[in-house]
Amino acid sequence: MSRIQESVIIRTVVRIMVPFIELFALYVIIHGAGGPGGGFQGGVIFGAAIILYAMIYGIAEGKKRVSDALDRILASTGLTIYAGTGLLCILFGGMFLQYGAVPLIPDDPAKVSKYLIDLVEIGIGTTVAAVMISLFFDVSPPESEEGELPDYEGAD
Amino acid sequence: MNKLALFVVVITGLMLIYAGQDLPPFGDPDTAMYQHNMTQYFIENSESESGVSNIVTALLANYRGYDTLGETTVIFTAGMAVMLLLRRRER
Amino acid sequence: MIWVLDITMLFFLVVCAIAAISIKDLLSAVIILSGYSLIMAVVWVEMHSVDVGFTEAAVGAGITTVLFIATLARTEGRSED
Amino acid sequence: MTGILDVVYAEYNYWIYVALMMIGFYAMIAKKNLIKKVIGANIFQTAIFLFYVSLADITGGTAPILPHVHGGEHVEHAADVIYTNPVPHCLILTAIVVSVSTTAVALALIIRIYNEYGSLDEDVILAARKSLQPEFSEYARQKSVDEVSRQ
Amino acid sequence: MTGFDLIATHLPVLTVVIPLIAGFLTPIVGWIDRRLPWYWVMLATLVILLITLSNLATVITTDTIHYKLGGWNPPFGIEYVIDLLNGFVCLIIAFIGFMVAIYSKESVKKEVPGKTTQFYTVFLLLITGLMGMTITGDIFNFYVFLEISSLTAYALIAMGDRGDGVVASFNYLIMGTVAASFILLGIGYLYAVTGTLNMADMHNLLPDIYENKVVLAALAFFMAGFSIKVGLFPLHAWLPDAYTHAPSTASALIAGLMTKVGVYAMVRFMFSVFTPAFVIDVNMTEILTWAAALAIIVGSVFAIAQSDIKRMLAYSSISQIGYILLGFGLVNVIGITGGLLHIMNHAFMKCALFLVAGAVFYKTDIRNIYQFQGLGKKMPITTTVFLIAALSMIGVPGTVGFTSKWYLALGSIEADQWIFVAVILVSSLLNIVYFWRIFDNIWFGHPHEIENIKRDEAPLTMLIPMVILAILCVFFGFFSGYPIEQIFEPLATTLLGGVP
Amino acid sequence: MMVTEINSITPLLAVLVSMVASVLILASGKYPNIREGWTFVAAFIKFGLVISMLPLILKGNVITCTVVEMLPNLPIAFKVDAFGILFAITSSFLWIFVSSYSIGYMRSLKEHAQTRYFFCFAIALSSAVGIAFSANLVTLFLFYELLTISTYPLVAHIETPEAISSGRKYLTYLMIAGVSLLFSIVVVYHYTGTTEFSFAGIAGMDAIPQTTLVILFVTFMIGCAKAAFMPLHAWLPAAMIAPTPVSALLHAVAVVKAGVFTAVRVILYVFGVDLMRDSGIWLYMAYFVSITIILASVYALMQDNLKKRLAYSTVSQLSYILLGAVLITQHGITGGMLHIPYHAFMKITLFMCAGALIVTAKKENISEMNGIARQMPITMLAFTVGALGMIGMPPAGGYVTKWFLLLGAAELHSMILIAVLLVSAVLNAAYFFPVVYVAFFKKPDHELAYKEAPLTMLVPLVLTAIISIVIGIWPDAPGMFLDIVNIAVANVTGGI
Repeated sequence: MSRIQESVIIRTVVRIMVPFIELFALYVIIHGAGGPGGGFQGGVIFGAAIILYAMIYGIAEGKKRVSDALDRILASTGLTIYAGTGLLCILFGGMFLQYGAVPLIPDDPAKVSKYLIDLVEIGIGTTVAAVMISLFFDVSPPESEEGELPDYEGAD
Repeated sequence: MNKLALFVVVITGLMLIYAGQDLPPFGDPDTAMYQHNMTQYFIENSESESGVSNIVTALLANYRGYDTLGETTVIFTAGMAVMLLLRRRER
Repeated sequence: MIWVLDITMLFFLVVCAIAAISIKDLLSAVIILSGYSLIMAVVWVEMHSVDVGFTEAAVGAGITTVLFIATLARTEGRSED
Repeated sequence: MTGILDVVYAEYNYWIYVALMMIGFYAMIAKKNLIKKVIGANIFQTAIFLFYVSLADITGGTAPILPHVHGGEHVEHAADVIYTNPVPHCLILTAIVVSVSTTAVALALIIRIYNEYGSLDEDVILAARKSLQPEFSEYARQKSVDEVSRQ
Repeated sequence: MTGFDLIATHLPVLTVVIPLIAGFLTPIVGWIDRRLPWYWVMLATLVILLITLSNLATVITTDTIHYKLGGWNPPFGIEYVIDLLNGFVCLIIAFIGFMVAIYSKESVKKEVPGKTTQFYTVFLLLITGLMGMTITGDIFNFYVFLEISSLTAYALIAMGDRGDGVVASFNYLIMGTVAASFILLGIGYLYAVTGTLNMADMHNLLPDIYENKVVLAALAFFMAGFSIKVGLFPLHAWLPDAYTHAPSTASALIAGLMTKVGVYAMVRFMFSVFTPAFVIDVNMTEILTWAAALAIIVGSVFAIAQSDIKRMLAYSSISQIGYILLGFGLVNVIGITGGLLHIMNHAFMKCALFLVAGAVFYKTDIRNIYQFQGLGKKMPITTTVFLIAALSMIGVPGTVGFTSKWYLALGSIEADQWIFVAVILVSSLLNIVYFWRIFDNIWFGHPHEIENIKRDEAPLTMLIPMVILAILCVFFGFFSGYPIEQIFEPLATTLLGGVP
Repeated sequence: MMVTEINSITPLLAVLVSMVASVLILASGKYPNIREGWTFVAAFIKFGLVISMLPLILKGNVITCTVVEMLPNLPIAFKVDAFGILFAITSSFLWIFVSSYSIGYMRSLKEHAQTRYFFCFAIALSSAVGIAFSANLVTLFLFYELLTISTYPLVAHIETPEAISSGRKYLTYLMIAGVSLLFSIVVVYHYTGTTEFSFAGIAGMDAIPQTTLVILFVTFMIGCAKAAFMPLHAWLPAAMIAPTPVSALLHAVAVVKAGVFTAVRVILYVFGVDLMRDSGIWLYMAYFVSITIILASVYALMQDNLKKRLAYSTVSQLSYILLGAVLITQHGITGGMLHIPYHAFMKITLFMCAGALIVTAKKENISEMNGIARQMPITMLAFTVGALGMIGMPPAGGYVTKWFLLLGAAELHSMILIAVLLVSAVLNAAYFFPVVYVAFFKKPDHELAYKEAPLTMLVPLVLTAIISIVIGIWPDAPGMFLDIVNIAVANVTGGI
């Protein structure tokens, strides 16, 4: 256990912050349609929230929140949402990813397009978040040496 | 080795500088790139066709949505690759 | 006089880049790289590409750095060159 | 006032990107430390992104976000607003993702290499590989094989 | 619109989307049952094989297929264009992919134990990447798929020999990143001067600005990038290690396909983005032919010096890539026909040879060719496949190797470059040298030990693809007339587009 | 003379029959009797198929068969003309004898890998007949390479390091030759757009610039290194390490004759009589092969190993054929072509005798053969017949071809060539008579009991000796070789 991980203040702050960061991530994903942001950025931020949690509370604790299996399924799910949307457009007679072809709201393909873009962004966000978490879990030191991660002062 | 590396880098740099002579000036709206009907089309039509006001998002998710699918796949691939490399074997 | 700021930042980019590849302590190098990314993000926002700037800040300065540091934690921190 | 300064600005921008590319490229091929190589790759790629973003920029332009975000009402945007070119932005968003993916894979490989050879230095790794699998000359290799099979 | 028509219209995109979806569903499939992914991959590759066949048939019988992704007209959206060239390359990818998929069952179990699910995921994604690179008509989309295929290749190679595989993969990654960055930069240059990303559009816009230095720089960066990707001679350093230390399945797939698609991309950029006239004008083709000739000789000579069979095959690949590029560099119809033919032929031969190397390794754990004694008795079918494929590499008539060599030699004479004829012929002799010592070891070494060796053949799933490839090596050695007249010659004429 | 083309698949069948047999041989490798049965059946069927085409050819027809369009404008096709069937009859007929002889030889010596041996033998025979029937250079090249590859295992058969290095030498020479041949074919195709043989030479060859033409001729001749003229002869003595039946059939008949056959095909059917004469190449080539004729005889004189001596004799004799072809007179070509079957029958007799000596008396060197005729009188009698033929003395067939060659040389008033032929005849006598003398008249070192080789070996060699005599005393029998050669010569010289 490093000093940072032992610090009560940091632990508390992180515990409080993480849900807010996650919320912000969701906002960024949805906000992509109208301003800076989008699925990718949101996904990274969401992933960062979990990573932050795992850094402070340890990988094992982090894996309790997002297990390996869940992670893998989420990564696949995000892509499935995306590609599924594309295939959905084919089913309704459009080209692959031709959002306007889906008769969700008649006579307003732009509106449909907006909703489907949001859906797609959510898909991207899911995959990106899941992969970022899995990347961190894989790259960071294995559980047996847990706690050495932020303790880097000794290395000059 | 270092000399060779330096040589390669300098060659590349010379190529970049060579190309730089004819690059369209930065910040100028009168370039072929900006005046190509593609850019103008996106600026004018992205809202009415995609329903989003962020043109970059419209491009990313709609006009070039397929690129983004590829991009997401790249991320997924990276995740899988790292998993393949660093995870322990399943029994 | 915003261009002065721009040029300063661009200059800093080069400085950061050289520092990142020449410093022997890898953690420092990684942190400098993170700083480099952050400056880059600001430059991009300054050039009106807010989305790219946003992404670079999240990825280059965020995730990439975390991954680098995690890697260093599992390997070693010094470099011979 | 803007004319000359813009030119300086634009030129300067270009030189910076060339310099950054060369620095990154040099690190990739000349540095012995694997982490340094990856850092170089990051710098190299970011320099190219800078080039793209510079291409997109229009002096006096605004970010390519249309101005009526939250209302939902369609407002005719003023004709005199110049938007920067959104296409390179879109491309670079994709490219950044690619860059971080490559970095992640590279780092994973580095961890594995370190686990195998206990070093991040290219020369040390090369030496270790040689000592683990001595490169026989063709003749010696064949001879040893012959001897083994003769026994 | 009936369901059949519906699918028929969307076949171009399904070529890429099916392996993509199959790829990211593989973890879920593997989660259900660890044995399922193999069947899943077989199914997916079989489906895309059928799709690519149908695509090529459509292109031959009717015309180039255009598919607008998202329904946006080019150049606003991304467009898929299937003409003869990429229709044919796609078919090769799907076919080799299917063959290697069949083969992989036992091999992966042995060489990548406990990670089969992830392995197959990456396997399918590699095919996705290669397909996407081939089929797309948009240069940035090309870059994205290039990166998918590269990342998957890094991962697959790293799965190989402990330690060595990882180092090889890392070196490849660094070189690959340089290559991809150069290509990205080239794309940026072209975009800066034309304002478009669509290949056809660019092809129309570029001739007006050929005196622009940026265009030349873009070409130079593309060529440098692709040269790294295909392992053209001075830039080949990553290739031998990568091919040698990857798992057998991955070696076969990567050696059979990666470089082919790289060559395809090179050709596509030279002829369909730029114009042949321009490429000839700036002497790029001449540089290419000389580099290729050098690669042919140096690759063969290095191959002779190897004792590890996979490393030998890797160097042989370097030399064979030289053949292909030589054909294209000659820029005449016959030479290009030869190059195109050799893309197909080399895919068959090299894939077969790597599969044989893998099968031998699977059974005996041997890769040193001087330990191959008695293998002819032990694994008769495998070694016969090796014989056929190796004879084909040498260019014995009646095998595919002869047909492409014939065209390349003829093309060289046509271009009045007699030296390249000599290069091709000398390299045939060098091929004989490095393959024949293996024949000697397999069939003629140490007779008294051979008598006691029992027959112990590789499992059926490994044998079937090898035998099919060997049969094709011979089949197309005799029946190349149809594909050449239907595909390669018209294609070569189209590619040259009026250049004398 | 009107030449009618007849379509038929018989040529294809004749080639394929031993291919099919080779597969069957491989499949029945565990049962030697069945395996050898296949060899015999195939040999007889093959000869039957070849001979069945003879009547049509003698009527002046040509049998064609296009198998497959390998590449556009580049078919794999067969065309049986008089010259082709001459070679095909020779090799397929002798296969029957050698099959019998092989069985005796291999079983007596209990050789290993007999399945591989018979397998490769069958394929080599296919290739030889394929070369004979090829309608164009590419088809010929296909079988030419196949012949090289399929004979390598036969040369390296005993698998000792020496055999393997000999095999490598063999392969090196022949593969370089193959590459050179391929180069020449490509050049011909480039200039003429076809590779198909034609009686008057390929149309368009005269458009090739003179320098290129000479280079082309040289590379073609390098490509025909199977004909073992000097300095590309070294592989032939090296290949004598192979089992004797292999030397007998392949290195006296199939392989070397394939080389000579190809050379003659190139000279007469690719370049054509007119072009050869106009370009003046023929004279240089004639002097060139003359050197081989003399020099190889001298080499033969120096050999003690009987098989090696025979090998050098082969080198010398093959150049007779080439000499005849490049004389481009009617008599010269007749003599050259006729020497293909004549030399085959005589030389195979000699080799089979040498093999019988190895198997029965375990003797390879001439110096050890004192009085061997007392032990093996029949064998040595056959040997004498062959030797007489080689020297050019009646009754064996050799004198017929020598006569024609001399006529051809005389027609050209070339004293040098006449002298070459006469000197070489003397040299032939000088290296064959000692063998006969040693065997019949020298006293054996120790007492020798009468012991001939097994019947499977003895019968073939006696038969070929008899045939050698028959073709010598009755060369112009209807339907015999001279008839066929006359038609072939009429074809290429335009029916003079």
